[in-house]
Amino acid sequence: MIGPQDLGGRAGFGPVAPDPTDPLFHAEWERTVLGMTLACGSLGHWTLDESRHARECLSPQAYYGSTYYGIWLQALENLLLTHGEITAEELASGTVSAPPLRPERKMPVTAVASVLGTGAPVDRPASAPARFAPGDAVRTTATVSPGHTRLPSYARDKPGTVVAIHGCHVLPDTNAHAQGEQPQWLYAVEFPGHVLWGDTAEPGSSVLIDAWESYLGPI
Amino acid sequence: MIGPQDLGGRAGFGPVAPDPTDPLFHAEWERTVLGMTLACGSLGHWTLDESRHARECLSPQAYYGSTYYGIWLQALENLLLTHGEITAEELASGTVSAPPLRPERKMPVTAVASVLGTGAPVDRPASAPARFAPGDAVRTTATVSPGHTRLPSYARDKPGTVVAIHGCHVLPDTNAHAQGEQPQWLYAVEFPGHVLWGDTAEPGSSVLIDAWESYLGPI
Amino acid sequence: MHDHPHHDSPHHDHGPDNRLDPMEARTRALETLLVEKGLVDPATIEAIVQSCEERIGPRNGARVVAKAWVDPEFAEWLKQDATAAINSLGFAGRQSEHLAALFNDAETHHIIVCTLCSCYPWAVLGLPPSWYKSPPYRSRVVIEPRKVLAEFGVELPEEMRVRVWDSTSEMRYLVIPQRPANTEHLDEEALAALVTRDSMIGTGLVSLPGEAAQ
Amino acid sequence: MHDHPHHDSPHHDHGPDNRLDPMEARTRALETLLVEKGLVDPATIEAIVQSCEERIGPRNGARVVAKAWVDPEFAEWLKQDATAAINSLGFAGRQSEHLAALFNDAETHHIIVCTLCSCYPWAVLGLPPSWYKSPPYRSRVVIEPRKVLAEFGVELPEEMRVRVWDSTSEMRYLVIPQRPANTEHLDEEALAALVTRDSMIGTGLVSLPGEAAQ
Repeated sequence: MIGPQDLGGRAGFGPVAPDPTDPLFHAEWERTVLGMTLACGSLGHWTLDESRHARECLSPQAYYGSTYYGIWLQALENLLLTHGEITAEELASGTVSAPPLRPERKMPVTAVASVLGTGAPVDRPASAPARFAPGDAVRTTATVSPGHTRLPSYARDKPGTVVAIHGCHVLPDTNAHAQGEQPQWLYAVEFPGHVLWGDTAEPGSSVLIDAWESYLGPI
Repeated sequence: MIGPQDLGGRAGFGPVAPDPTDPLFHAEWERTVLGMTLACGSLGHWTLDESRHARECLSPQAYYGSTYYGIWLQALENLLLTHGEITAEELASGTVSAPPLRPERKMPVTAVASVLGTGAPVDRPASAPARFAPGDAVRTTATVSPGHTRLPSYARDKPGTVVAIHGCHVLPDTNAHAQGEQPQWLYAVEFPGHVLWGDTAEPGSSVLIDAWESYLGPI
Repeated sequence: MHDHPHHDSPHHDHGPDNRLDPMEARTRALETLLVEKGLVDPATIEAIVQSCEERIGPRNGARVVAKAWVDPEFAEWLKQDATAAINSLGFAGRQSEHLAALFNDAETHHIIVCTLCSCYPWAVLGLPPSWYKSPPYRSRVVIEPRKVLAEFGVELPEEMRVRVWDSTSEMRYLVIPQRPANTEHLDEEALAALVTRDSMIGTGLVSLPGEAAQ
Repeated sequence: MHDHPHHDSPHHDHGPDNRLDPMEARTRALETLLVEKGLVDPATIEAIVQSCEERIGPRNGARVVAKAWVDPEFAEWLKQDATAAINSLGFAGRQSEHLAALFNDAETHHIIVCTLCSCYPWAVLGLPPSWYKSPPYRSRVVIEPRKVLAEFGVELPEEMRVRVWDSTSEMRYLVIPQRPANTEHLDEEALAALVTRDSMIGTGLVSLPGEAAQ
C-alpha cells in the first residue's frame, strides 16, 4: 500500500535541519517506548514486518501529526490490541481486567544482551537459483500492493539494473501478514535519477533499492 | 511537486462514508471562508492556479490535519501575506497597521452575480496545430515538477491513449507562478487500470486525466 | 450548526458554542482585518455564499439530464458541445466555464473525481458534498472504483466498463445517467425529479421510486 | 529534558513538567498495564535502552572505517563480506544482521536513507539521529541529494556520481568515507577519532581538525 510512510520524492516537509546537539531522546517516555516495543517483540505475537506495517497503517493525519516515537507508541498499542494481549477497555481504563496471553514469554533482563547482540537474521536457504544476475536490466512491478510492501512507490514500474545479489531473504509482503516467510532472492537494483524523476533529477545521481525477486521482471 | 494534495492511489484515509444529510457547510466560518476567498480573488493579486498551489503548499501535517475550509483559510492568509495585502503583524494582532494595496479593486456586492455567473474561461487561441489526435498513443512525462502541476503522480511516466482534444487552455504550471498563461493544447488521455496499478487494478476499469501537451510525448 | 457524524474533519468535535471554535475566531479575525482595510465587503461575502447555495445546485443538472433523455437533438448537442448546450438552459459560470457530458450506457459507467483538489461542475451540481472533497474519495476512486461504488450501494454488472475522469484541468464533467426503464409515461419535469446528485457524479444510478437503488 | 529547537515533532513544545505531556501519560499508562499483566519487566526496558545508548554508537563504525583505511586486507574483507568483517571487531546484533560497506572514492559518493521507515545500522552507528528518521530527509534525499547535502554544508565536485541507497530490506549500509589527505602520520586510533557519524551516513565528509569540512 502507498501509505503515509512512503515518502520518497514527496514535497512539503521542509528543510532537513540537522542539529548536532539534538539528543537521541527528547523525553523519558521516548526511551520507554523504544524499550517497551523491543521487549514486547519477544512475546512473539508479531514479526518485525508486521510491526512496521502497524506503523504505516496509522492514518496520514496521525502519522504526520505524530513524533517518531509517538508513531511507535500508537502502533504498539494497536499490535497489542489486535493480538488480544490487552483490551480496549484496559487501555481506556488503565486497569487490568483480562488475563495476559503469553506471560511466560516475558523477556527477562538477563536476555537483553543476547537478544540485542544477536538480532534475528533473515537470510534463508534458497530453493531455486537466482533469476537475475548483476548487470541484468529489470523492471519493477507496476502492481500496487494492497498490504505491506517494501517497494517504494517512486521505484514502482521503473527500469533499473541489478548491481548485487544479497542472498535469499524473508519476504516482508507475506511475513507482515502471517502468511509465512516465503523467502526470495534479494537484489540491489540501481535506477538513474532521470528514470525516477525525469528532468528534475540531479545530473549524475542514482538511487538504489533492495528488491525481492517478485518485485522484478525482465525488460 | 508531489505535495499533500496528490492523493490518487494513496492508502490510509479510511472509508468514503457518504452521508446524505451532510450539509454543504458545517459552521458559519466555513461560509465566510468560501465567500471571502472568492471576494479576495477580485483583488487580482493571484490566479486561480496560484491559489490552488497555495493550498497544496501547506505541510502534509497541516493539510491532512485540517478541514476542507480550514485549508482554504490558511491558504488565503498565506496569499494575502505573500502579496503584501496584509502583514504578519496585522494577522497576529488583528489590528490594521499598514495601508491596503488595492482597495479600489474591492468586489462590490453588485458584481457578484456577474462574477459568479460568467466565471473566467481559460480557452485561448492556438498558435500551432495540436501535436496529437484522438487515438494517438502517448506517454506522460517522468519529470516531477518542482512547482505547481496538474499531472497527478499516479499518471506520471505512463503510457495512455488520447481520447479527446479539449482546445487550447492556459497552462497551470506557469500561470501559478506568475510566468504567464502560456496556453497549450489540452487532451483527455485514458489509461487502462492495469497500466496504473498493475494486478491490483479492477478489471475493465480505466482512468482519464486532462493533460497539457507538454505533459505528453509520443511512444 | 448541524449534526454531522461522518464529517471528514478532525476538528468537528466542537460543541454548539462557536465562540470556542478556533477556526471561527481565526476566520473572524481575518474578515475584520480585510473589512477594515477596505478590501472586502461583508455584503459581498454573503451574496457570494447565498448565490452558491441558491442559484446553483443539482436541480440544474437534473434539468440537463431530463432534457437529454426526452430530446435527442439536445442530447446530441450535449455530446458535441456541452458548454453551449448547458448554457442554453441558463446554467453557466464559475467552475463550469468548460463542460463535457459523459453518457452512461449499457457498456460504460462514468465517474468523476478531482484527486488534486475539488474541481466540480458548480453551475449544474452546486457546491460539492464533503465526501467528494475529502481524501478517502479522492485517493480511492481512481484505484478501486467498484469498491467505492459499493460503499454508495451501487453494484454494476461485472462486464460493464468503468471510466473514472480525474478533473485535472478547467474542464468540468457531468455524468448523464441511464434513463430508467418504464419511464415512457413521465414528462421532462417528472424525469428531472428522479435524477439525483450522485447519479450525475457517477456514484449513483437513477431509479424509479420504490425500486431498489439510491 | 533537553532543549531541542529543531526537533521534527509537532508535539515538542511542552514545558519541563512531564506530568502535562500527554505522550508521557499515555506511555506510562501502557507500561503500567503491561507490567501489571506480567508481560514486560521495567528492568528489561531500562536495560534495552541503556544498551542502545551505550553498547552501540558511531564510535563502533569509526573503528571499522579506520581499520579499513590502514589495513588493505580488512578493507577487502569489508568489501566482500561486511557482515563477517564487522562482526570480527565485535559489532553485531539487531538492525545489523546483514551489512554492506559502501566505499566512497574520487568518482562516487554514497548516501544512505530509509524512505519507508528508519532502517539504520545500529551495531556500527547506534540509534539514528532525529533528522534521519524524519520526513524531510526521507522524502528529499532520493530526489535532490546534492541540495540536501548542501544543508549539511557538504559540496561535492560537480562530476562526482552520487548514489543514494534506500534501505528497503534488512540489509544495512555503512558508508566508508574517503581518508583525508595528509593523515599518513596518524595511527588507527587517531584516524578513528576523525570519523564522524554523518560521514558514515554519507551526509558528511571526513577532514582534519582545522580544515574546512562539514
